[in-house]
Amino acid sequence: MRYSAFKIFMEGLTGNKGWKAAWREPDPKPEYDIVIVGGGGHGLSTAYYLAKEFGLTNVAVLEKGWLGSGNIGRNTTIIRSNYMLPGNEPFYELSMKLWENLEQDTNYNSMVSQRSILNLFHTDGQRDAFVRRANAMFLAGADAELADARQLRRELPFLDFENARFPIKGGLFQRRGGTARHDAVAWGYARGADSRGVDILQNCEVTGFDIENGRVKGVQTSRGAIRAKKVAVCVAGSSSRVMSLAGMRLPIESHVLQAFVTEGLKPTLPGVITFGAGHFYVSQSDKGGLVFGGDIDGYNTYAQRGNLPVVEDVAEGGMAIMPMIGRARLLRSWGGVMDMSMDGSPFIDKTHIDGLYFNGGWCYGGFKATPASGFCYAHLLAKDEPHPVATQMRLDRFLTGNLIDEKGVGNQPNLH
Amino acid sequence: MSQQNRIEGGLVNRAKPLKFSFNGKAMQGYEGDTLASALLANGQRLVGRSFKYHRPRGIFTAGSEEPNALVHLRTAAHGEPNTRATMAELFDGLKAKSQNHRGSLEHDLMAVTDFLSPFLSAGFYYKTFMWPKSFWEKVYEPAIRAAAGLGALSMKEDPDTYDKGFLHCDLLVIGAGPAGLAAALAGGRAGARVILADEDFLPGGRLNAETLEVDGMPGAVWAAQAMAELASMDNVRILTRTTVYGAYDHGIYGALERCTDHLADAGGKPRQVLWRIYSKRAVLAAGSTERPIAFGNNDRPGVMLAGAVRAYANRFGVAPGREVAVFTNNDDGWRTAADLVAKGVDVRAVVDCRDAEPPVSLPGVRHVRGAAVVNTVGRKGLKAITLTNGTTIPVDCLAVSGGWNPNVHLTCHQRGRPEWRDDLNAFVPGGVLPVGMAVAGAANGSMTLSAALAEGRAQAEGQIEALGFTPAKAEAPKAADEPRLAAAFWYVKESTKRAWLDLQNDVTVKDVKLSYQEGFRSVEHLKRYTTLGMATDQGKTANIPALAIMAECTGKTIPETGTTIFRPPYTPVPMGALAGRSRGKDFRPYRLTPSHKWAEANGASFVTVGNWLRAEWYTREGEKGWRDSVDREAKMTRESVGICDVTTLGKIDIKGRDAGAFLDKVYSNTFSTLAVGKVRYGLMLREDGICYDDGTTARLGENHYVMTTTTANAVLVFRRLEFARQCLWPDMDVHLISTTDGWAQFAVAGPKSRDLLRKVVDKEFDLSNEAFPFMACGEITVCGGMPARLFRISFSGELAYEIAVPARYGNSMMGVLVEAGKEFDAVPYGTEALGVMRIEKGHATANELNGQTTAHNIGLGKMVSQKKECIGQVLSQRPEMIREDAIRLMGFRPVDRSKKLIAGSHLITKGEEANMENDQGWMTSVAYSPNLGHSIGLGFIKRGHERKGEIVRAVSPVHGSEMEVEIVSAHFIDPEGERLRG
Amino acid sequence: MIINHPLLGPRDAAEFVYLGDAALIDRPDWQAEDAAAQFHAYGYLRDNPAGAHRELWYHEQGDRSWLVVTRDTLTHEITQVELARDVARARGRSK
Amino acid sequence: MAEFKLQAEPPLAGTDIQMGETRLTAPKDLAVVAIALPLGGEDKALKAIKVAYGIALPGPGLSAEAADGSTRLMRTAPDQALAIFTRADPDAEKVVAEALGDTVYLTDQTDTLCALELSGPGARAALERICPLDLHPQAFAIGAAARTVMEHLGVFIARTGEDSFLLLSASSSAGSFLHAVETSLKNTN
Repeated sequence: MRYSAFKIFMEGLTGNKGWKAAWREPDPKPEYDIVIVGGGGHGLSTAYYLAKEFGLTNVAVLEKGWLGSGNIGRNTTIIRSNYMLPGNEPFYELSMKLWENLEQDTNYNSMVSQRSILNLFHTDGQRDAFVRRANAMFLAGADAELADARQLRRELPFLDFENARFPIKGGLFQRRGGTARHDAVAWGYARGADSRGVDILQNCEVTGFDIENGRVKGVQTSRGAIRAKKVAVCVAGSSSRVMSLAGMRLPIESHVLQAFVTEGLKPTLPGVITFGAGHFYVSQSDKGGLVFGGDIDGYNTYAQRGNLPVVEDVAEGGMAIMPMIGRARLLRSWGGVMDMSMDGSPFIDKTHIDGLYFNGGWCYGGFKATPASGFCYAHLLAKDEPHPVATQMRLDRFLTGNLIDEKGVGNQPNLH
Repeated sequence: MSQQNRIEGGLVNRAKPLKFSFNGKAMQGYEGDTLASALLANGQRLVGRSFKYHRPRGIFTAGSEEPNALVHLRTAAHGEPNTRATMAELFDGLKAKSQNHRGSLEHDLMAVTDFLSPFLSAGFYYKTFMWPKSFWEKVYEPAIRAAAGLGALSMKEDPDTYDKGFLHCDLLVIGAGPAGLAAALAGGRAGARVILADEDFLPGGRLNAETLEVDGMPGAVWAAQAMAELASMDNVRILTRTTVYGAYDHGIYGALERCTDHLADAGGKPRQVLWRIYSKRAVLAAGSTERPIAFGNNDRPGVMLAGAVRAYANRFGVAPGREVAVFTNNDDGWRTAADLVAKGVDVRAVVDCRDAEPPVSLPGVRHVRGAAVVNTVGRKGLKAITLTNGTTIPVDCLAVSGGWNPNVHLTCHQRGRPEWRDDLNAFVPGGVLPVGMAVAGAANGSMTLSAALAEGRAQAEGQIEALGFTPAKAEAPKAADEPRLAAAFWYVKESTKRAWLDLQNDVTVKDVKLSYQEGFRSVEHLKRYTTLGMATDQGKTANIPALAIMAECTGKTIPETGTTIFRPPYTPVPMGALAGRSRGKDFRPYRLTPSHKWAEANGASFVTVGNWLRAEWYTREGEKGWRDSVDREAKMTRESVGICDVTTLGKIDIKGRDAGAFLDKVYSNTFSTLAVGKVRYGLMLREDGICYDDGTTARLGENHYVMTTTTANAVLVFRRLEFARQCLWPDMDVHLISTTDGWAQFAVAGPKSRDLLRKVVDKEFDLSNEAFPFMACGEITVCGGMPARLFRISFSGELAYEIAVPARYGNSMMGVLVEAGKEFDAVPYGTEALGVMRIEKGHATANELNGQTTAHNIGLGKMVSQKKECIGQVLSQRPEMIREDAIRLMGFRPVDRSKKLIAGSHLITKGEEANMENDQGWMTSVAYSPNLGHSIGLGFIKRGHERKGEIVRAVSPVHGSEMEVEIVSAHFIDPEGERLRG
Repeated sequence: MIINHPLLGPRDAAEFVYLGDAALIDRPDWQAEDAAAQFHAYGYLRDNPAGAHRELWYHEQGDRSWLVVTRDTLTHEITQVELARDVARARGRSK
Repeated sequence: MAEFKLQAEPPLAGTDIQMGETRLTAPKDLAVVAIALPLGGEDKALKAIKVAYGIALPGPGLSAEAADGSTRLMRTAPDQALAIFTRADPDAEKVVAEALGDTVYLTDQTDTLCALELSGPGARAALERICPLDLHPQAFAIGAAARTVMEHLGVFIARTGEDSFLLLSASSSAGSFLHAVETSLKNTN
């Protein structure tokens, strides 16, 4: 069923009785060419691009809960490609280009809104690093723009320019950055994959891998055994747990990132704003809530909830840069479990077990990567070689020393 | 309008009338009113517009669950959007206005959306607004955003102050209703430290809203007596106007006290205080929330929850209507009818969906059995209701009771799941509660007054007994059991008109059914697809009925269908309160250098370096811009002598028999062999082999070293050293203590530095090159016996020293050094000149040692000893980190010397296209060198050490700039180091 | 969260800094044949359990002790707190 | 020579703020010296301390006054303590060295730290706004001592009397430290 304004009009006249389910609820088949473990954003986009780009449709996506129940449904919805390192930036720029055409591609309005992202800087050192980053973005075909304090004062007069503890010296804009409606991204990919024949199996938890002679043969699930030629794991937040079923230890720790939203407000913020001297980033959703977040809580956890100190730290950051939000009320908080990797960058790679693939370690940047992650994972699954923009996202990079450490904080996951 | 709906009785203080205004209309209420009760007293039924369809809405509840009556309170920068009128305490001069309408509240132009609603069903926006592509950001989204949102921020800095605090108790009692009061009394009488918190300004909970009796007296009177007893106990702390909004790990609760929101003026005191309550045990007595029944046009102003109608009549002395009907599925609804009748209000009918005898007999009130309200009339205020039996009854207020939901929210904040109880048709707290929490009263499904009183006491006693207290013997308060039978009846199937579930977000029964139809069947999908429960009230009244309807669609039970997870906060918390004092200049502490005052008095401008403020340069008369000052400072230092406060560098006193051996482990190079009285440069790696920090470490005694760290890493290095000391080499006798703040340390640099120092250092200390050569150090005295430390080290590359005195003498010392240097034209210099000189000398600092740099990259690969154990040594040898073609730190100068280099430029080999594949490196730091007369830079470039003399392109597309630069040695000045040894 | 410091009693976790898996105490022998592989595993690979986790916390805003805290990563329940120095010695670390 | 003279300018010198019956002052000429107990030499060190001060070194979380009342010893870590006493000259370390000899390692902290004394009936209410510790008289007895964080600052706190407290924090952030305590007083008075 194709969505359109006309269709909405016709349905509106006839009591909206004709809308079909966005996806089927099939039973598992005994065997698939590819089984994707994890029905979150990355798993669903992988399935979508496998079907669409590579014509592979004998594919199942296995989701232990409801589709989109992972981090795709609990993030701050920011999209951007303002990375610095060659191992990352071209990948995220590919993602940005896929975002830019996502709605037309999937026939689903995921509300990709390129209202810009701004990273503020407060010191000369930060400025220099942002210039380096901005130029790296250009070299990878992305856009970037530096703004000085005077320009920011014009564009964002509500920032604290007068009384700031850490005066704002300027900022790095990526005008093409912005936000998307997170759930709708999952739904759009799910609907697109489903309509092309991919089976999305909800409430289907993987409980084990069938591995014979170093080769994966299928998976055990709460809905029975499923054979597969290839198994692609894509379960951010649960990566260590799931891969331990295949006997693997990963360079990943699980941490919780809290996010927050205020009560709905009339238009307040034009785009995404990120504080450079504290932990705070914020945007405004189409519904009017200020969606914001900060740092991870910092301790290993699988509980999707955090604690007060981080809530306060984030609010302090917010009040420090935009003291006009003092009377906005925090309405809801939530927590997502992040795969924090050892250098802050992800993995899209084969494992040492034939036919078993791994995608994870997205830290708290997985949402923006959703299209490219699926695209590149699908490429790897279909062709057995990494996509050109994802060649460095390898599991063995800590053995060789080819780190992708944007923040430069080393092998301490909670600092990335 | 003068309180035409005010009736007899209630707990308001009629001796204290208060003036207020709504939408500019002057009104009057009484002390003890909420804005909502006062608006109702004045006959103001229409108070706002809904989120999506801009439907006219009135006051729906009498508590914090209010979905409709959100107003903009106060004015200008004090303006507070989305304030629940039901929670806003009335004060004299209060100004409120309605929100979310274009044009007046009565004639909202946006109400057109209501007529388009067939096309705006749940999730419609996912299916359209995609063509043409560019229209989303330009047309559709701005329109949606302008229509969405509710209230507006003033966009001005919040003028109020906020504070935070920490409280500790044995027993935290959340809620001062009957169960909470009983719990607090039990705890308090036993001598436990009790905190009793309640969101209302009048403790008592439903006792204030009902006509029930305790111990033979009106409930409100009993509550007041209980409060008086609690207030007399030293071990009980009462927090009214305080919402416990979150249950966090290990018995920590977040609470918001609204200290001055009920006053016209905060009087200079914090508006609100955010409390972190550390409880050993807690009793949650948060009561319950009534839920509505969904039927056609059930959202009209005048349709209210039955318990709220009762609260307005009993507590506030306000009749929400003149002609009232009750629609109920349970016995409790009948109480509303009975109470109103007792107050002399005209009750036209009680419509009970149950075909059963009434629980009370109300002569003269029409009882419609086994019927339901199917529709209502009256767009801006209820005029009549239509029943399933076809009857129409003219009323201006309909009190709806769909049963009560225990307020289980806090029990779920640590992801506990509530459990369904069929007898209550409601979720009650599940088996897994936050550590230390017990639940009592209606929050626990104990829905009668007598049960609440008994359970409150019992739970509190259980809690404090576990802590070793003995409960006091006291008479249990007595109350009757009120009738509580109820039917599971969620919505009126016969209604063909839209029936609202989530009043604020405009989610209807049809939307839930559509959600099911389109495959969004999990409760989380339902919520996300329809926006149910996502409004400011978090679906407190909406979620359960919607869940029941989804359960009906799927053919599952309600508990099988699930419940959404409750997360903090219970009610919204202002950002200002969460931030407390940490805003503006108080966002983080300031650290000031010892010579700060001197610098302020001598033309310094300051730069933030972490939490430090450092002088960045000292402006002299006649200097037109910062460059003039910096050039002068850098030049004069190299020509004569300059003085810079370098106290901010971290200083760690390291003592112990194993101090030297310890330093060998934490530094990549060796320190145990350093002679007493000598200083050595040290490079510290992370365990992953990346450069972490560097600095000089001096050996002042056999067992005594002083380590210097970079300013930024002082705390982090200390932490790592403690890790090494305690966790890696626990048997080393080594002791660490920071002395960063203890010593005011000054760099005295330049050819005349020795001459200058000879004037302040006491004569017995020989400063000659022979007696005190480069890299010497020692404990000396200055200015006639003042203890000091002297280090002959140089960051500038000149003959230079660092001299330290106890910090309290630092300000004075700066003055003395400058004074003593007058004859040499000594200059104080700031961080900018320091930066210029270090670039001239090729020293790597934070821009180079950015956490991605190996020793190999900065040409210090050989410094990483492979002969002794040290942190980072093994992983630093990984193949990709010691590649021959790795980036190397080099110097750069523009081929056209008049050009200004740009830090952050990328370096591209001549003749190649500027793209990521051809990226050779980047410029890390640049400066104008007044000593060389042109711009210079440091940067990393692949195989840089083999490329000296090569011309490459430095591109900065973000500036639209490109220039040719020459790769040179990073040591622009005195590459052989003759000056610093001189 | 509250960490029950073995010497000081219960303290808010906000006074502490978290490092991670207590296995970081077991620093490999730098002279081992397979030191590179051992250090790779030490530095990068983690069990990351969902359940009891022994982890290092540093009382930075307190007495500067490093502690080994046994905490459940699903519930955050803390069952044991030890001085890391004692743990390190017990695990054979010395000078 | 003494052509040049150095003036002492301790950061909080002269602070004396009265609000109601509660008073906030900066003690004059307070000297602080850190004492580290050598590994393996603890017994010797503890003995020397006992001899010099007439009291045993207080355990973790405690402080105590020397028998002659001249010095407060505050335990700050398993192997570390502070000796706090009045001394104007910048030679506090020597004073302690004379008492303890080489049985311990000493580091002068007089200039590293700055001190405030808060006393009076409003002291606890003021501290409640910034101090996460339970200062209830039963929970924090006279002599109790701890280091914690207040308004982003590390602070040593010791209860020195019925309702009096000694606070020590880093000297570079003395202004912010005073501001934090003073604001608490204002907000609660």
